[in-house]
Amino acid sequence: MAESNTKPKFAFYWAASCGGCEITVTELGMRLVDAGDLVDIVFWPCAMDFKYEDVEAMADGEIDFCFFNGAIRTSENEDLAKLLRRKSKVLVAFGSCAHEGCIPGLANLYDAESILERVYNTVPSLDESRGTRPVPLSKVPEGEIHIPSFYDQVKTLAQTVDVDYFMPGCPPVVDQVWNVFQLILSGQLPPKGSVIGADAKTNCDVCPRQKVQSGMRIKEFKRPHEVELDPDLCFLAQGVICYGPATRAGCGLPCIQGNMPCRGCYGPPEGVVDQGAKLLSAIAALIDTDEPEELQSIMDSIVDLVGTCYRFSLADSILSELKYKKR
Amino acid sequence: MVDAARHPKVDVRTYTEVERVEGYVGNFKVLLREKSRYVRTDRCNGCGECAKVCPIEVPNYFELNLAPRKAIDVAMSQSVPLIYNIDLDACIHCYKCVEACGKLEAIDFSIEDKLVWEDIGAIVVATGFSHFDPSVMPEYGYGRYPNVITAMEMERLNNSAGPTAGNLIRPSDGTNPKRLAIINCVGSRDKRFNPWCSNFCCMYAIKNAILVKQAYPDMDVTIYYMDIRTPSKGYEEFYDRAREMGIHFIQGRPSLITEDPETHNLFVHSEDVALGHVIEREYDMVMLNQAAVPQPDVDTVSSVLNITQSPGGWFMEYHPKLRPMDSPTDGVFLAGACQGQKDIPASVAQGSAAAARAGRVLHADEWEIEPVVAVVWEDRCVSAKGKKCGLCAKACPYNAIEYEQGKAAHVVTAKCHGCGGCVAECPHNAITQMHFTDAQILAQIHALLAEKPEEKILAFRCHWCSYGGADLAGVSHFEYSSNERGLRVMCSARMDADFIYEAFRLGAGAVLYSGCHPQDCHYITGQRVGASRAERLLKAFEKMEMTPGRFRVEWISAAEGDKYARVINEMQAVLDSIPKEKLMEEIERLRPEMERRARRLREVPQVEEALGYSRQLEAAMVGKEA
Amino acid sequence: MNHQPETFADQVRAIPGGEHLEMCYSCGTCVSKCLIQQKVEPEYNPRRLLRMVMMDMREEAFQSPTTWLCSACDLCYPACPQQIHISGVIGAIKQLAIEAGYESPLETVTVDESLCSGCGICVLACPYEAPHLVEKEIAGEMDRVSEVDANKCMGCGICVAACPLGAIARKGVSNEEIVRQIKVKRQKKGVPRLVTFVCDWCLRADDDVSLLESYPDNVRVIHIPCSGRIDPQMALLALRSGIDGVLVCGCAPGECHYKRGTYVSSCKITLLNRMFEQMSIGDGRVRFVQIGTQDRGRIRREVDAMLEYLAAWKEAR
Amino acid sequence: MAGDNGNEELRIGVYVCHCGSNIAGVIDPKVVAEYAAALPGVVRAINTPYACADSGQNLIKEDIKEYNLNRVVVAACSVRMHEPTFRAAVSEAGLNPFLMEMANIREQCTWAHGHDPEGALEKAKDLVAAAVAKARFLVPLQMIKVPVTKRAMVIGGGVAGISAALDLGDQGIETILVEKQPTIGGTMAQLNKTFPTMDCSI
Repeated sequence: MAESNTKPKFAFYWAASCGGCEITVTELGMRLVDAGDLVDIVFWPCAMDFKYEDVEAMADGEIDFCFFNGAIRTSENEDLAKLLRRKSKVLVAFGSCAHEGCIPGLANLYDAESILERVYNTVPSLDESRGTRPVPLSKVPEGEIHIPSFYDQVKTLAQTVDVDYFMPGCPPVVDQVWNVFQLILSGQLPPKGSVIGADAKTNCDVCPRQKVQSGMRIKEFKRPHEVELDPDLCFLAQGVICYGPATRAGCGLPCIQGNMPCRGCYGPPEGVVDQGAKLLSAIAALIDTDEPEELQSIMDSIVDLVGTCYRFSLADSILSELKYKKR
Repeated sequence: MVDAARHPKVDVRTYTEVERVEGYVGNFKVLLREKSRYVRTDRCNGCGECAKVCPIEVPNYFELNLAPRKAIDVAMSQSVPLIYNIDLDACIHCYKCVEACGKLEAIDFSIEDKLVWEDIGAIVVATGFSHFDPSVMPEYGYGRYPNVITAMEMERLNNSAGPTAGNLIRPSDGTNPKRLAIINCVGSRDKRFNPWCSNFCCMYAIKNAILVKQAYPDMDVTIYYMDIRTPSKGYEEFYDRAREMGIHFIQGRPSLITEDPETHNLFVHSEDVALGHVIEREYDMVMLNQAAVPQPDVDTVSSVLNITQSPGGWFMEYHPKLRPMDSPTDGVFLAGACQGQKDIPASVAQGSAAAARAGRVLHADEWEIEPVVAVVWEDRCVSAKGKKCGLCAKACPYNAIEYEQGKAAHVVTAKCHGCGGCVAECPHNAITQMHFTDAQILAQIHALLAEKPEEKILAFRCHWCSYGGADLAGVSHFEYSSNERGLRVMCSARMDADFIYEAFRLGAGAVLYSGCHPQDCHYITGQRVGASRAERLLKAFEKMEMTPGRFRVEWISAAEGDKYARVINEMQAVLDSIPKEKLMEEIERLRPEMERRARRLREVPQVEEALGYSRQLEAAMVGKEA
Repeated sequence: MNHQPETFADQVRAIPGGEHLEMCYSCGTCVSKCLIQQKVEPEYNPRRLLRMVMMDMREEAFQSPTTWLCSACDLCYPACPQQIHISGVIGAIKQLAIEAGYESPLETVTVDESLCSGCGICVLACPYEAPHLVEKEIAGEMDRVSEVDANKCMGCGICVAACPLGAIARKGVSNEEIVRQIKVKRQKKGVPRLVTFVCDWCLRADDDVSLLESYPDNVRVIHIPCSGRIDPQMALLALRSGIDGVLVCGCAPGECHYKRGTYVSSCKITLLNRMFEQMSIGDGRVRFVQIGTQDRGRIRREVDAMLEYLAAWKEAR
Repeated sequence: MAGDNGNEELRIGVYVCHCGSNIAGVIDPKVVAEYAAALPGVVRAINTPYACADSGQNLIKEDIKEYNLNRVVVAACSVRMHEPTFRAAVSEAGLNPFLMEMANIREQCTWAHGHDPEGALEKAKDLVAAAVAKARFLVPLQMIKVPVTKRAMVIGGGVAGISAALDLGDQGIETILVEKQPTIGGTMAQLNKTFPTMDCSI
């Protein structure tokens, strides 16, 4: 889409997420100033004072590129997603929450009622529960107050509206953000629906550590803090689950260089439908036993299975689909 | 069977066990425990009225638990003697049997077990064999699949006096099987269970097949075999007869039986070796031809009668070819399958043979036993001088030494079996053993270590076990180092610590201290006396930092020729591994200590003279060389 | 023992695992316990192969299918009355055959080097240590990829399931070919739709195998070389597509034809069910059963039980 | 015959057996005999093809008379094989049987060291020397005679036990047949028919 000579209009919106993706944009630092000359930011509520009415006032498709980060948790998120879809030519699922549901997506382990019960009644930090509960409409002398309603299921952006591009990462690394800006300005955008701001390879391809050899099967899975981690040896060889084999490269391996195993925030490589199931299949092949009882103890050594396999992709997984399709 | 009970000279004592045996050939004292039947043997005439009214049923060992017997009953209708007995654990004391017995009043619950000592000249052991329990072979499913039965169960099912009066039925539904499979070598010729061939089960399988074929001509009978063994007269013809009757024979040892859960029919998976194809055939019933194994209580009988076992648990004969009916213990003879798996003709023959061997002893007015007994030198015994000792009495397995402080110890010659334990235990060398005196053994040690002792392995072996083991090593041509020099004593208990010290004082390269395995000792506890002394020697040499392996303690039976050769070769390897000078330096270093420990040996009568003679002998031996 | 010229048997005995072959008294137990002759290759016969070694028939032994098809599952080893480690002897013969230049006739896996990221998971997954990592030049630049020793690979597919990228595959049982079969026609109300994965080796009796085909079209049977070949994603895809239940049948522990497939598969399905529990959608619709070589007729009980359970489950919803 | 060993002159005879090729095949018995001849107290040393055969025994018996031997050493097979034979031969020649000592140069020498003939020869010489040394200190002994109780016991009432008990009974010996179970008959009684003649088993 060749740009008219006027600067392309960018929009950023922050739905159900931690806001880290917004901060990554600010991390561009001085490059943000250069961007300022090339790009016209028309909507960025987190950074500058913009109101929803400003967006509604725009013509449909007026925004050239909308970077939408955050999952869809409440009715407000959904409304804004639909609104920005209408108002933007290109909608980018910016960051893991929009792309796969990320940490907020883990709420799909529970349902709305048990979450509210926990937060408003039984959480230890509460002195004594006042039995309050958020309701969408409450009448007060001054009039009616509307607050967004709390959905049962956390959805990804693509499960709510049609998404043009996906940019993984929790958060996406700042250099990749700059690469995407350059890509957009250069106009050579890849076909619709593809993943931008990441490589086709996996982290194992680029990871410098010494790989496993035969005979290194695992007798007991250990968590990172339970092992004196060797910085030069693959984590799997040390009995620690690393998501590297099933995760797209592009992040520059900040975790692995920090001597921590990869947790899979850059999403699955090409051709993988359910990232968690694939990792589970890989883990199961590493066990080292020919005794049924020992198999039991090896399996018990994996703590929080869903958290381990679907830390970032639960909302996008078939598990979520199976849970919510029924209702 | 019956004429055994009627024979005037044969006193049949059933429901009786041997508790203890003492004494020696010609003069055994046997303690018998006649278990109480709670029925008076003099009054019961075997009418069976009591069994009719008894309400309680218990499993019957005779019927292999396929059929019950009453709490008061006989094992089988043709029992000899036909006297009933009560299984008190099951009896509910309803006393209906007492009423049924009426005025005979043969039932008496107050009868106790009777303990009786019997004076006996010769003993024939004929305790027979037992059957391998195939339930430890999951692949054949015995115990899980109802229609898989053992050969003995087939015997009872086929037997007209058996639980089904001879009607062969499938346990699962009581119908007559149309297709029967017999599997040979179940538990036999199998390294996982019993490596031996059980001798008679090929013929046994063919017999059962013929019996079944005669009773049910249209039944399809198949025998799975590896090799059919028909060694004796008339056996191969019997095998031909089976083939003529249309019994199928498939060469191929089945690996597996699976069962159809609904019909309980069985599928036998085997290879037809003749064709090289895997075959799976359906049968209504499978008979497992189980192996012959020693009786489960063979260890108890072994220790009570003080007879040893060959590998596998069969009682060991004095010599497999020359004296198969004699046990190593004089006056105790072996007959039948307890000595090794054999069929009925061989068992009967060996029974008569054992009787003949026993007759040799019993018809002699008196019997000669070797005069290798112990003799006390009263003047040297400290107990005579009032000191407290009695070590010799403590060491004697047969308490043949009467000891009283203040009087010299006294050996009861008749009770002494000649193990020599007392001689070696006596710290004051106040006791000697005829034909194995200290002087004689010392002279032998000096002769054996006359030339280049540091290269020699002096091996002390006991006559009954390790000497036999050394013989077997030779018979089997197991090669071992020719630096070994053997010395024979009656028991490891006789191997005095002074001999070992003397050998090392002379500069022996290595010394082997070898005897029977604990349960095999010919002198009951002789081995234990030797073993504890060996333990003390090991610790002493360890403290002296002697190179480990130069003094070695090994228990080797007469059946372990390969072990004897291996031990000697290992000791030779130890010697080879020590550099010559280092060995000589160690010998010189330890010589004074050995001298000190063997000093009391000098005081033994004739030892001085023995050393004198030895010096002459060595001069002649070495002189001849130089 | 005087030293004769080195015979073929001596060479086999010299290789660790090859000892004791002369103890074999040709009873045939191993031949019938092993399933390969019955299910794959009529010429397969370990007893004959050992005989060939003892009779110095080198070439015949190297060309015999027994040398190449034995998957060292050791089903025969505990059954052998002479306690010969038969797969050890066959392994030694195979090693000599490879040294003599013979090759395995088996359908083995191949690696797509453009996809492979060199993570090494297939190296650990393989029971036969066929794949190993090598540094190679691919498309102009040095890369680390997995390379499979075709003589060691038995074609079980455990590595194919383990590879996160699907970079390793075997003709006939690739991921696409299996996923394509996961289809069950729509059924009348209340009739459960079931997919059953069955490994080639857990049903000894032929009539158990034919019985499986006799089920109506609401039961779809998918044959796989080893239960370790399926991966949890296939079960999820089945459930997502509206199929009510997935039953995976593998060998009993210690009887797996490819040594460890049944443990790997048991681990996958158990962990998958634990995840369903964690998501509180644990309703037992994915089940793994280990069928023993003596469990004749059990497959029928397992499938009927599963159909009954699924029917009740559908009823409840 | 030979007085106490204190003052009587030692006259030892050594006989080295060939045992066909069992011994002679590995070592030369003649060399061993010559070696033995030089040992103190040995007045007669000779090798013989088969010591246990009549020829061998007669040689020993004649030598005892001719050389007035008071000790005999037989270097041949195992004590467990032919000690009784040589003791009988020696006592027939009037010498106390316990003045005979054997050296085992077959099972425990030539048969076990066929691979090392020199070593076997050295060992055979040493074993003979040791036997001579022991013979030097042998004293005459008499077999101990014990009375024999004329009663037998058969333990086990199966077919073998019954046949033994019957035979002993027929020899007029009082026999006690002990059986653990309530009836005799053992395993055979449980059988239906018995091979090969198919007659009944009770």
